[in-house]
Amino acid sequence: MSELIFEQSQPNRSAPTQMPVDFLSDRAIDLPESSLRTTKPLLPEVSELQVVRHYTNLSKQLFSVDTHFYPLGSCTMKYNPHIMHQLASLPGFLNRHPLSSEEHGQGFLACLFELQEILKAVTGMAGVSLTPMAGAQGEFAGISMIRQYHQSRHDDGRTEIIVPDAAHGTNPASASMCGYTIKEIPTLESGDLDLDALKKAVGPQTAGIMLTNPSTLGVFERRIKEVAEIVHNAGGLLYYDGANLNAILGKVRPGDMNFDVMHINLHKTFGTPHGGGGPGAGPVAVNKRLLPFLPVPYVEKVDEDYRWVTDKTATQSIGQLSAFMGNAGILLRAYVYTRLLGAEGMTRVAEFACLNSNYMKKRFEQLGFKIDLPERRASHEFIISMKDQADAYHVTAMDYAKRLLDYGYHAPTVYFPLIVPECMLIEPTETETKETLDEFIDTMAKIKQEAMTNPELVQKAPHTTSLKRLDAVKAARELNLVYTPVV
Amino acid sequence: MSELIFEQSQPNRSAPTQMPVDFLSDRAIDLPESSLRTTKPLLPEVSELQVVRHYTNLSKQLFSVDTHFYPLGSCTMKYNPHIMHQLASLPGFLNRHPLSSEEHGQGFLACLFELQEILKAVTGMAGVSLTPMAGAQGEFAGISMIRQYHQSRHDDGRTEIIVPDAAHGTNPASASMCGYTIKEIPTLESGDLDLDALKKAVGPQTAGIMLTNPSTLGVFERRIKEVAEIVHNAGGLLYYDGANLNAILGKVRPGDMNFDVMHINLHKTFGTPHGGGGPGAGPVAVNKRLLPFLPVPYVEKVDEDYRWVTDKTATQSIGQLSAFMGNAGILLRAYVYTRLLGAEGMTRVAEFACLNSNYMKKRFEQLGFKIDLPERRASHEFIISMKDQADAYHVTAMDYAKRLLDYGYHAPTVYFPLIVPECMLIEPTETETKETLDEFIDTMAKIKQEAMTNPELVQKAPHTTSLKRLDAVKAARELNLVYTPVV
Amino acid sequence: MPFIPHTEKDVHAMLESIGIRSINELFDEIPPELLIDQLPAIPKALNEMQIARLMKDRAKQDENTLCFIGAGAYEHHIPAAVWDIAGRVEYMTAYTPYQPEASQGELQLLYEYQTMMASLTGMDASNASLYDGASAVAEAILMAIRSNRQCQSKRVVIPTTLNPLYRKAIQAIVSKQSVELIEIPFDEKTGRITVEAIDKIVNQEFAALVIPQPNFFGLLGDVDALTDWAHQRQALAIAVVNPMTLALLKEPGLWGEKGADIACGEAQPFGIPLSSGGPYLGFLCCKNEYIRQMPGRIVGQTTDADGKIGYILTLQAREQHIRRSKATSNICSNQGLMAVAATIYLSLLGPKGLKRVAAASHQKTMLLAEKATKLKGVEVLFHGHYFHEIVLQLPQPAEPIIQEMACYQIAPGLALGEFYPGMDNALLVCCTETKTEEDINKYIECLKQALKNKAIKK
Amino acid sequence: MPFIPHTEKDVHAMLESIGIRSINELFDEIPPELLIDQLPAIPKALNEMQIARLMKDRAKQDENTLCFIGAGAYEHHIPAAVWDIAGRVEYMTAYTPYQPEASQGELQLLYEYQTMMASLTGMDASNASLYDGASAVAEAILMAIRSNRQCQSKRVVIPTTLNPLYRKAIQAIVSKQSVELIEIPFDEKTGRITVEAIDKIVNQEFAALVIPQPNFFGLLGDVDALTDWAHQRQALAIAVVNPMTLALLKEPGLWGEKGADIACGEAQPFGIPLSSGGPYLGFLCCKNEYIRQMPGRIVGQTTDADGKIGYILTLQAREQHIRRSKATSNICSNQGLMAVAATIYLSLLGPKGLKRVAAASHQKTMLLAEKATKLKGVEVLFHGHYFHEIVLQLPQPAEPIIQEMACYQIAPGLALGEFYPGMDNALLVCCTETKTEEDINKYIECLKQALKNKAIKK
Ligand SMILES: Cc1ncc(COP(=O)(O)O)c(C=O)c1O
Ligand SMILES: Cc1ncc(COP(=O)(O)O)c(C=O)c1O
Repeated sequence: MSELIFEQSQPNRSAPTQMPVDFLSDRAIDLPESSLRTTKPLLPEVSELQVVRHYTNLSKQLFSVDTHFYPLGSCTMKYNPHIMHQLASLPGFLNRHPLSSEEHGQGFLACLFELQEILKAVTGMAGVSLTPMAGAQGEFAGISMIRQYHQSRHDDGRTEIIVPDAAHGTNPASASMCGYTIKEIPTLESGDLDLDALKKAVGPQTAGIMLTNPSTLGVFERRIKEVAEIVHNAGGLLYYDGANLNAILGKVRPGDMNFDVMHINLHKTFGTPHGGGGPGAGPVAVNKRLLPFLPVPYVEKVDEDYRWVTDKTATQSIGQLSAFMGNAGILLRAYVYTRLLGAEGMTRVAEFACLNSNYMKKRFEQLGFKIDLPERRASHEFIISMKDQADAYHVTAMDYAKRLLDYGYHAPTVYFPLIVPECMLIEPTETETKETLDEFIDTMAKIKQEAMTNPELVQKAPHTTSLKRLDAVKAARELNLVYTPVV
Repeated sequence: MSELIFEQSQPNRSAPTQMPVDFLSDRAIDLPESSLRTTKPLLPEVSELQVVRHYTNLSKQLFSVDTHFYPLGSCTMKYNPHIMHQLASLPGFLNRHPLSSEEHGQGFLACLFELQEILKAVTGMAGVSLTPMAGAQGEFAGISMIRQYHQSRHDDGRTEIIVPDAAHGTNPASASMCGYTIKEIPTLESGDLDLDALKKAVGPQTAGIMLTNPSTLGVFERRIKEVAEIVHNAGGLLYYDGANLNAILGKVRPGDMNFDVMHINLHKTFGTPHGGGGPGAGPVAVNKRLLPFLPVPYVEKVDEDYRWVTDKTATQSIGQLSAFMGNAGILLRAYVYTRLLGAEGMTRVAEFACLNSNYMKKRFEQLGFKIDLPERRASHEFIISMKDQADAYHVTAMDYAKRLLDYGYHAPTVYFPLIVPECMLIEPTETETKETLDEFIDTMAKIKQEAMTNPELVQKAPHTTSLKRLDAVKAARELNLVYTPVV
Repeated sequence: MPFIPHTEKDVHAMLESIGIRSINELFDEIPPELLIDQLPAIPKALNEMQIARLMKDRAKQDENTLCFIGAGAYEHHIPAAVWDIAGRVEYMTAYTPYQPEASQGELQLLYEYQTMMASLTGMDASNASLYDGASAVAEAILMAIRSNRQCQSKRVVIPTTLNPLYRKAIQAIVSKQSVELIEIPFDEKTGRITVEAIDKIVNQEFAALVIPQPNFFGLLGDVDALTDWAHQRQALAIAVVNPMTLALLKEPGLWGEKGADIACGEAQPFGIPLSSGGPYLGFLCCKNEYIRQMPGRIVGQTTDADGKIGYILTLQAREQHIRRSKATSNICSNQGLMAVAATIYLSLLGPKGLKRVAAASHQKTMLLAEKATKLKGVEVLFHGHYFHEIVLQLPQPAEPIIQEMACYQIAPGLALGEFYPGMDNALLVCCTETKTEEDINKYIECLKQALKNKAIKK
Repeated sequence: MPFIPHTEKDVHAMLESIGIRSINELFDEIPPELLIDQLPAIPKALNEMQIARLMKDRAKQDENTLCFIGAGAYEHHIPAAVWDIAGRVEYMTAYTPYQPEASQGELQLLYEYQTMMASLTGMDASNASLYDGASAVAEAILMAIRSNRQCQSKRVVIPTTLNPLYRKAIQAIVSKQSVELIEIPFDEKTGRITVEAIDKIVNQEFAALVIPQPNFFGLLGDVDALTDWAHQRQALAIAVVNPMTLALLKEPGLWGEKGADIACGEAQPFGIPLSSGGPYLGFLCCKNEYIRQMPGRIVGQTTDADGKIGYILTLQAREQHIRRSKATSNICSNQGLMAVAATIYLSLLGPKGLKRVAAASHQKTMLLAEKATKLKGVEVLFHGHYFHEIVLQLPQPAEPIIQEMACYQIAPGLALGEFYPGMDNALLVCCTETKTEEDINKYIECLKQALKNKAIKK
């Protein structure tokens, strides 16, 4: 790896054009001695060129959508149109202070309002708040609303949230942050939820259930209406984890499936960039009965004016989840995306995401890979299990993942969902060409060949990246989280 | 190398968000059949993501200042501050039509006017026109002015331009484009011009002389005043090739050396980016007697207003060299640069460029490299000759150049100036750290070792780039300048 | 078909491979009565040129105000190189670095980020960022409760001088886990809380004390005494700091005898645009002993198979994808791209530059206050040491003055009446290094005019 | 010290290595009387924040006009991806690709550029770009003279319907080599030149005929006949084209019986901003037989030591660094970065998109003309087929109308009186795909108003 920026530091080197120059000389700093810092913080002392070269070169050690095919299941690494970034970066948007007046922000608020309306339309829900800053925070907001709902009805014994075993880790974790205990229910061989288990699980203690549909197994929960009935009859509410909304956009709406509340990962369905880990955004949508509880602020339109709704008027709101209004810049990007797609374009997201996925699934099947749930329709993603190969040649899903890097592909998601052994969750997305899929499929076939004839080659991968396989155990054991200068 | 974009093309694939949509359906195209195209041009039919990924990945196969140390002599690859690009790209500048009124452009014109003033100050000249679009065009403009000057005096027998043998190829070529014949004069062993030869060369046929000072050998022409006297006495004028102005900025001015006219390569002295071959910009500066001949347009200030001077008022001007006013965007960048540096900063350009260069020269000398003109002060650049190594181990300057690529350095200029055999012209620039220079020097020492112990390693370099050494002879012999699709 | 590369031929071939005749068949497992035909109420697609024009018009509506509001979001100069680099698609369009061998650039950068933040706060460790300042404080509170083994209580003490917007968010986030927030009112004279005062109010056991420095009014408090007091009461001290001020102010790790235990807040001032409130950059740092209770991504150094140094996400056993309902938090993403920008910003500024920015902001705020208080009836509300925000007490309500000054394209500050009953005349003003002496003079003149206009109209 | 990384320690160590005591000693070979102490009259250094503020203020002065001027520089929509990618520092801060192994990205891209330009013009080859359209035509003329072995003359025939700004630049560039330009006036009725007319005027030998299509008035001419005529007279035919129009119009390579010999012009419409006139993108394409007379960089395909395909600058023996005074031109740089942008633009648009842009521009210009000529006294000056520029004849001088319409933030076109004596009432108007129907209506309304205002004032 590259030298750290700290290792390039020299005392008294600097980038002078970045320094404020005026005022300083003639005015003293009038602060009490005891409150002042006496040590120099460990920031590098480098020139502007050094900074530029260092971080530009670091960027080159990164796979990304704009440079690589990145079929990371559940994460939906599709093309992020450049225009979104350009428009969200207009000075009128970038320089607006969050506490500026509503008048000084009608253009911005108009975008948010229209985005709310569009999200209502695609989810079939009655209200939307854009404020959650990620999917996980959307989940927290949603479960908070469920909680507030029960409380508002003085329905106090509901302490449990039901979660399928295939669920993403954020689901139980979010419910837990809302003070709920978690009841896990199993998935059937068919990929559907075990309804008998569900029936047994529900009761007066049930606050709600959290579901992704299509599930993290990449198949549609066919008896979703029964699920809703069972939970609703027990007095619980249904939470929809919108991570997979892109698979059904314009085809079927969570509201129509009788979900009560949901979040949307904007980066997954609406193509906002995910910035190497974030920022994302996780707007929540609710049906009528949860409307009063939406997190604030959100935008309303009064005559021709756009206004913030805050806890002043939304007195039953679960409150605000950030200092201001969430990841505004991401919301603007998503707004641009929705306008570029229009209604038809959204439906096509689902159609072509599923076309690409089912095509790959079929081809992998033909190549002898073990498909999870082969008899089911894949949604926008599908799973292959390397269990057979792990048993036969000691080549694991992780080995495949690393070997793919050698061939210039980012690896699919591995070992999630937890219930499928040695799994790879593959999500091609709708923006990739058939040629790209074919080349990826050919590469996987090649690796399969390698696994049989030269397993070590795969087990020791990657070979062409700047570093070989990294030692995760050592990292956790010999914790080294900050650089310490050698003196 | 990567697949060509054409090879990724599929009939009827496209990037629909880039297409105009309105109007088209309801209005016919009313143009005569005979004037219309009937063949489809060979443009790729690809998706936006394909375009983005292709050209983003191509960019990764390029060495550049922001990513590599790039000591390309004479080309001055120093840091190009990012702010220059950001400010030149403000919409008010980018969207202005060249034929917009002067009123709708006062901000822009103010920048140009001030840049003219600053360039006058640093060159010691009386007038500046910013319009030439590169150094070579600046030379053309300068020699044109010399020509026009002599013509205006009916001094018609002056048909020759004198050029030293060390000169850059553009010098004789530009003079030739102005209709002059070229007389080359030799350089002495000392690096200075052969004044006896010069004295013999001048005469009533002499229109002028073109000089770089410091010369392309990286040393200062010490008897410059004698040179000027000789040429002036013969009735000729002195042209200063400003490619090396960065070596003397704020230290000595071409005007004070008695040059009559000059160009400035903005990218070399004023840090504008050179874009993989251009655009550059080559403003010209002249002393009083050439003022009437300056190329148009340039900017004048009348009271508080900025106005274009065109051929309407500048009737003796050599005219205009481009459709509009030259590479405006580059001029804005250079303006920003000059303002960031201020007077002191400019002097430091020369000081630290020369410090870096002389430091390297000394260290190379100590390492046993053969320095050209070791007894002279280097200016901002210096030459080492690999002649001894070529003779002893058959390792040439070109082999060194290629081997440096393996170590992550762009090669210095090789085989220029033409008069030093097996030469490398090394220009570190003022923006590089001592550490970077030291590492480069160590690498050169290492290559020297390799040349002695394993010459093939160097002769066959590069080894780590995406391609091995390319066959230039084949390229010229089996000319293939455009892609032909396989059918 | 925007962003979809499929030609008709492709579609045909793919359907054939799958063995179906139309794309619609792919959805045949969905109960037919749930399928919809179209999305009503969604506007027709625009092309790039059209949306660009629309957005440019909208952005223009919001431009050109000279902004003196702070209150948790600060306008500092952002060097051009920051977003030129952070905006490179490699940083922008990558996901969380799950495959470290394909993500060393991001991981090394986050390790550098962690180092800088830990050093600025005087802590041992930092995570790789959280959503924003408010949620970071909420996470810090939950973390402190989990960490404090000496105390079973879920009570946390918070002064009302903590940003009121933060207090709202904290309430929304932590209350579901039956955390009790004990709010301590500030002294009306000094605008601060003192150990003596809280000691009287808080007589139950509590897990942690939150200490903002500077506080919401821009005032410096006696953080040493407060930290020591928390420790004496077996509670953890949570420092909430604007990290920009730490270029000048004592780092939380050195507060009092033992130092604060956790430091957190908003790192937006480090190269991140105001952008109507987000995306911003929550940070969270702590002493070694609490690392395993830290929420969020953490990057650690390790070696590769050849023994070369590299970086990787570590301590994942704390996180939701492994521990699920028992995780330290539900957080899954971070604000990676913002951390990239902040790291580049800090590298460009260096210790000296950062100090200058902090000092210039402080000095300019003082200058503004000095000039403002020369206007009739304008006073500094609380006496004490301000950093780069200050509370001006106007002779009349602040809100109408703000509206009036908007006509001159000036946002003069935040009216405190909305957050603190009875403080209708108080205006919280912030001045950063971006404001010139001319700007300040313009401010003063417009304020003078506005006071006059509004006084007349009354 | 802006952009200079040297610490005092560095300087000390380096001076010591060199064996001198001060930096000034480095300049001791310069005659002392020439040395200056300081640069008078240069303003004090600003920091980045200050210059940014200054430039933003200046740029703002120039914003927001709805522009209907063409005349050689065209406002088209530029997809965001174009400059996001072309602006990547790898493209921006590299030099000419002298080391091909370190520059394959640039070289391959230029090879793709050459392919696209050659195909659009219907030629065999393209160079890697020249400075701008005007200088490209000048180079084409010099190239044609060198190429035409059948004729010793340095005479070149140019119609006055070639952009008058181009004619000026050509004059300035080629005249030094005693090239004689024979200007052919256009027919006052049709705004074009005809074979019959020139055939009468030109009775000497000449090396080449320049054929603009569309011509400066936006009119299509009989390029087939003109090309054939040139060939009959043993002259080369030089096509000067707006390459955007070639999405619809016949490629020069197919003009007449044998096709034009050289095609050149301005490729600014391909993704390059107006930017007050530059940097733009001159292009130059030709038939195979003339390649060795082509000026400028040319990229060729070759193989590397392993036989893999790669790209390299080729035919360098034509160029100044080798041939020096005998070179095909003095040009040394090209407009590489602009070629990068154009190539990305063309890839994004593709054949279909480019055709649509051209068609929409044509249609909108026609619509504008249709509406404008409904105003009293406004007429289309020449009858014929216009592409996306058109000459409106106003009932009064155009210049005052332009000034009047500027008040409504509209630049309605170019007044032709400055370039063509007697055409004071003529306005050259351009409408591209960027203009909406609303824009056009606004134009018409403002034009109406301006005609009225100015008529009254007269
Ligand atoms: C199924 C599912 N649910 C929830 C989340 C959490 O979303 P976020 O990372 O935006 O918090 C993810 C993210 O990967 C997910 O895949
Ligand atoms: C000494 C010298 N003169 C002139 C030039 C020509 O400048 P340009 O490339 O801008 O035309 C160069 C460029 O490399 C040069 O080094």
